Amino acid sequence: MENYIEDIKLRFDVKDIVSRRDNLSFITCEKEKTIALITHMKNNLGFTHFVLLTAVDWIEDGLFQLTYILNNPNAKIDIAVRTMISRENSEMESAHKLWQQVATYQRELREMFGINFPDSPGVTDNFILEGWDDIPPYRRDFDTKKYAEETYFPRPGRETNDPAEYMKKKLS
Amino acid sequence: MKEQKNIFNWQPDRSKYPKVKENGELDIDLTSEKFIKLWQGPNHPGVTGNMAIELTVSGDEVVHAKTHVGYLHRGFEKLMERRLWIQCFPTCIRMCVAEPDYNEYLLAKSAEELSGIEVPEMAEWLRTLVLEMARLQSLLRTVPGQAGTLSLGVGVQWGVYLRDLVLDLFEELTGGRVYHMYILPGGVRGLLPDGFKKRMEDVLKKIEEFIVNIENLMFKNIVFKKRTIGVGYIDPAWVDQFGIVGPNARAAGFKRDVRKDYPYLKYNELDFDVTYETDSDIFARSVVRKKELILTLDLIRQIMAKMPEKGDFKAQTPNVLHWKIPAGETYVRSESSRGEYGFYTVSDGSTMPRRINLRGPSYTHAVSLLEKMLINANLADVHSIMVSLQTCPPEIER
Amino acid sequence: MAIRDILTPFTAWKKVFREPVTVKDPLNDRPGAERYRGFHKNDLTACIGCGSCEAICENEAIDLVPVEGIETKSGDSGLRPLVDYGRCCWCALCVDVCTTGSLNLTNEYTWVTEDPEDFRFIPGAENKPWDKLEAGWKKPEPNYEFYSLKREAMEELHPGDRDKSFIEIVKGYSKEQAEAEADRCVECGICIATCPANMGIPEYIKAVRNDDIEEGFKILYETNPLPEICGRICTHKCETVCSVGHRGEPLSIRWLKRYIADQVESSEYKRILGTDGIENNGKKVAVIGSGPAGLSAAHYLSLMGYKITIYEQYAHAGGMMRYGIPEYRLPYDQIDKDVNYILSLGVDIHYNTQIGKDISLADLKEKYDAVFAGTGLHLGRSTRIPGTEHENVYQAIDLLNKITDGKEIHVAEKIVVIGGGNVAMDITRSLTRLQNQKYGKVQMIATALESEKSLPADVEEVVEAREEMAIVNPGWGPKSIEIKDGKITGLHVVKCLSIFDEEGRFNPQFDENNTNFFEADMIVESIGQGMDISYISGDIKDSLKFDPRGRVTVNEYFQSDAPWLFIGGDIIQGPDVIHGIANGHKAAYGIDNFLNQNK
Amino acid sequence: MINENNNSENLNKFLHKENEIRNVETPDGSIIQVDPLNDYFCTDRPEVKEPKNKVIEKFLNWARAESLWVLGFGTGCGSIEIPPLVTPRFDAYRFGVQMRPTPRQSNVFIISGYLAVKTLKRVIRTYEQMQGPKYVLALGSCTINGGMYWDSYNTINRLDHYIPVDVYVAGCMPRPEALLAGFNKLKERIKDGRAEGANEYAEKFDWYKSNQKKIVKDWNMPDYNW
Repeated sequence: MENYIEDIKLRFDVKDIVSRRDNLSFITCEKEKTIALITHMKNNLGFTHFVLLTAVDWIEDGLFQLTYILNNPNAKIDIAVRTMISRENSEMESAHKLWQQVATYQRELREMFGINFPDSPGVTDNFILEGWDDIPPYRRDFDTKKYAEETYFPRPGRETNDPAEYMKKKLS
Repeated sequence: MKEQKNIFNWQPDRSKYPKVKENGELDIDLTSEKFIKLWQGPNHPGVTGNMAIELTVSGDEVVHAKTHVGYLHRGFEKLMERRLWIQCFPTCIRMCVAEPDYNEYLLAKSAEELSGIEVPEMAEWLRTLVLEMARLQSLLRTVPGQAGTLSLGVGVQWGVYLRDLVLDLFEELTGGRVYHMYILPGGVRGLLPDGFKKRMEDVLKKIEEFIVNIENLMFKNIVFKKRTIGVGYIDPAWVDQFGIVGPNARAAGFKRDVRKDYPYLKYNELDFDVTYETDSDIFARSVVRKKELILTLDLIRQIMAKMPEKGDFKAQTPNVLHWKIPAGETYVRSESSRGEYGFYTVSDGSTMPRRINLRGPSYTHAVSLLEKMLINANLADVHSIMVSLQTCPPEIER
Repeated sequence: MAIRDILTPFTAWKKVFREPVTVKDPLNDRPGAERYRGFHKNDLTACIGCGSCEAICENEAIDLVPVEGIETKSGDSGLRPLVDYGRCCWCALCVDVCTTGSLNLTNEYTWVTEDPEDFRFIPGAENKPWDKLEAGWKKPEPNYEFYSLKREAMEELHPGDRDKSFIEIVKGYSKEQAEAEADRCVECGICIATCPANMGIPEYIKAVRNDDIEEGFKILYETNPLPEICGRICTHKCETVCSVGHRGEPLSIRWLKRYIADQVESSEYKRILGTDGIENNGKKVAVIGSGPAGLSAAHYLSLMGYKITIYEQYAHAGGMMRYGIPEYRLPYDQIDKDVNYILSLGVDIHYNTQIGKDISLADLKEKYDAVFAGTGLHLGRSTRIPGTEHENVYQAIDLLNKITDGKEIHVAEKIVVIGGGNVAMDITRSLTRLQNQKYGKVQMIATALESEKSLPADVEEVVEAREEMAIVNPGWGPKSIEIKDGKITGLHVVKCLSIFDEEGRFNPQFDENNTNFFEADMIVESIGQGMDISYISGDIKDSLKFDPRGRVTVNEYFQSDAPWLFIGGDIIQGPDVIHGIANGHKAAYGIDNFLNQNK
Repeated sequence: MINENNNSENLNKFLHKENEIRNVETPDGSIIQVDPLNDYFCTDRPEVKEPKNKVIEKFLNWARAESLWVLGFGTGCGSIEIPPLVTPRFDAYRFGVQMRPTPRQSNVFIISGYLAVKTLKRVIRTYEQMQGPKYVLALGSCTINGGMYWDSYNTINRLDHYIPVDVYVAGCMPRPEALLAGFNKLKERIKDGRAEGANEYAEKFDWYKSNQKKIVKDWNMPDYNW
């Protein structure tokens, strides 16, 4: 594990290296260098198995975190590459040329987070949602409960009591 | 396409058609009346679950395919962001109906790893047992299911009956038939009931008998062989390119198995070899699954023999009503019957998870890989190819 | 291709002759398994309506609703869970979290109807066919809990180290211990109604859990201006109804309160509570007695802007908290910490000033806009058995008073204490310490009318007294003190069978044949205290009403029939600290209302 | 056409290419305009069909109750319990229940749990294509009041707002045995002549449509198709 991290450190400016387990480390790389980094990892370091690509919404900081988890099937280790991109006009370079399946992940991210991946094949097609006209649902500022209550006719006539409040009312 | 392998391979080489334009796109002109657009699903008996494939066919040949998912989208990843960690458990298991236990285990494992909780030995064994039972009941559906796609329904009838017997065992152990809610952070929710081992052994014997029958019915069946050998070929080069895992990768000669490569729970105390085949067609994948079924029977017997009789089955966790898991992120994986099944979990140190992302094997198998494999396939084979990948739509769209 | 491949599949035909596997009558032949998670049932009498099931339900399938025939009372909210089967997912988390174990699932699983509104019911209240079923999901055993049932052990001085000195025994929680203890809370809020001061217990426990001491401290002062004191010696009624206590040990609510107060330095008080620069509204209120009731009233009134003057008969503030409770339970510096903060709000105090002697109540009426009296119970009661007039028969309260003042008291070699309350334990344990200092050994018997199980003293008090080598031998009624040659030789007692008669009146029954004799050269009586309200005299007394037990009748704001006079504390309710605090708080509102009315 | 209340702008936004109004050259060379949604589909409203003869209707209801043909459309989790139901262990065939692959052959629609909006659209179409009299069996909490997904942005809460429901079965998910009990109840209902879902749908058609359209925002299909 250390060898790989050392190798990456020599070539790329990575920070926040967190070792979660013997076989799993997280590293953070700047946005512009990320695709170059994972290309290097795939071609030269044996990280040929692409595990997943997903985003985390850090709305407090105005950032999306993209996480690419790569796996080296021979050394049996995983390195997760994190990169922070701005929430405003979020856009990221596509990685579909490295692994074909990445196009699917990027399609999903565009739909659910609103992160654009120009040049990714079929990225603008509907993937999961159909006729969605609200803000992308996986963003933290989308309130799913409120949306559901306004849209889907929740059953009326429900009321509950907080024991402490109720006792205060009854016993005072 | 693969070399002509044996006499069963009668599929013609269709790879030259349709023509490819200079920019790499397929030259399909729908108005030329040479092509028909055909939807397979969502309401179609020939799809695995509630999903759809939009096929463009020319004659009986598929020239273009596009997978449509989202019919089962419930937004789990969003819902879990507004649930307490403990409340995520009933929620997350519903991400895959066929094998819910892997979800339970992975979420529990993520929570334990992030908060540093040690799980008692007994619970580890019970978890291993439940995960293997989940694999068993899933394989009992999918092994004969492959023959079912070719209208050989009798195997399915046997398989579903036996699966029901396994579900009965689940019901005894966990209190639930399909959604077990058995693995919680810190351990499990109960010990084996009295006499469970014996009843388990009875069911395993019936399944052994079933394997002999299914061997005769499917794998020594000329129709099955003709329809599957050489069909649905996965080039080993695609394995990394498309992120193929599990039995589909193992049928292509890759000895990749999370249980062996990244041993979790008690798998490093169990004695087993990774099953694999090299032909990489539907038949090979069926054979891998059948071998997997035999392996699972063996593993369950080993677990039953090695498991202690009694012991603590749950570690004391902080009060689950306001359990804050320390900030951090992790990725944990396990081997489901379809392949690598993993959870990427991010905690921001609050009582609710920041983000939980499921990496399901079907995500790559059913979308990019299936779309690639269906090109030039015979329309009649679409169903078998799809089933041979063992796709499960709810884990794609979650 | 082999001919075998054509023929082998036909072997499946042999299955034709096998017994079919079909379930004959699937609706009746297959009950759910022993652990099956089917429909809910609830034991309504065991349920306390704590709402933990509602809190853990991820689907908001459970509502808490009032049920006919179930009263709201201390320790029972009177609410019961209503389950919506349009939401439930039968995960049984509600069963596993249930604090009383009343909620269970049965193994019934069939419920079919044409009307979706049917799927809402209160388990246990509506007769459902599965209410009688035994099988079904129950909380797994053993060692399977969603929150710890065990208290964080409180570190205490070892009996050998403490039985000679008056150093505080209980050391208090460390941060880790406090957070672990606070983590056990299920935030039901049942305790709030039981606390006389209605403290926001779940909120301040939450503050401890979140390590937000300042927030917790503010919550404490909302209802209780004496947290250091209460955190040590409160009778913690709240812990008796704690829902976690139904299956395990209740939360150490008192120790958590003390933990918060201990973390805050005196110098920080005003900053955290934001009580700098309160504007004076020009009205004056006198408070008689600096016990919990008086201090509480003084605190809340000064926050409202009143100018407060306290009159205290002794040399130090604190009343019974200082003069009745030994230092090993409540160190004097902790009393000073709370009292000094209240005094720092601009409260004047006159020590060594007794109302009725040094200044009359009528004078106070003239000088102040309103008067609050919380003078407490300072008169010891006697058993009046033969021999009590002997000089070596003492009142516990007098002895405790002298110990506080550091005065020399008579300590004999063999002592018997009569009484089973906390004061009896206090004097027992104080005297064991003094015996230890003086003689190096303990010969101390504490006896009481009540049996072991119904002793009014806190259990830990009794346990600790025994750890300190005192003999606690309850269940005996004192009969006479034997005096030989002018010296006490012991106490004759008879077995007590019952204390109260069927109507609940005090009417002890004794077994005259079963007697005992406790050797002693000194007897201490501690069977309760009486009040001295002789300072209320003349016209003022005539204008008041009294109840049969001699207490002044007051309204809900502790206002007597003389509208300017408010009375609270032990002489009205209790006796304990927390009632005093609650009375003082309530009276403060009463006084505020009264004075603003006059405007 | 009955979709006046439909937002035409919305319609155009989501309309599939093959459903757009376009000019087509006829074999004789003239150009005509084609509006597929109006020209290719029947646009009539569904009609209430009252039974004509009570005695015959009674016999028919008995016949209908004893041959429940279920559409094999697994809309949610609950469909995992359908294979055990129709295989030898529980053998629903003996009760007259069998699975059919297409809506045209079926008269029972099992909504097996939650409905995502995308599926709801297909369910509406499928339901309308089924032959009357048709019956709906709703499984699990999700169809009653949202169940597990009560706060999800993509699943409906109460099925009876979108299509008429005959029988509800409690459970998450209901076991095959409970499903059989559901079928028994449905039979009872049909024999009593109370299972008039298709007529109810026709009567309250506008209400159902407005509910459906509130959710299916990309309504790019004919309002009713059968």
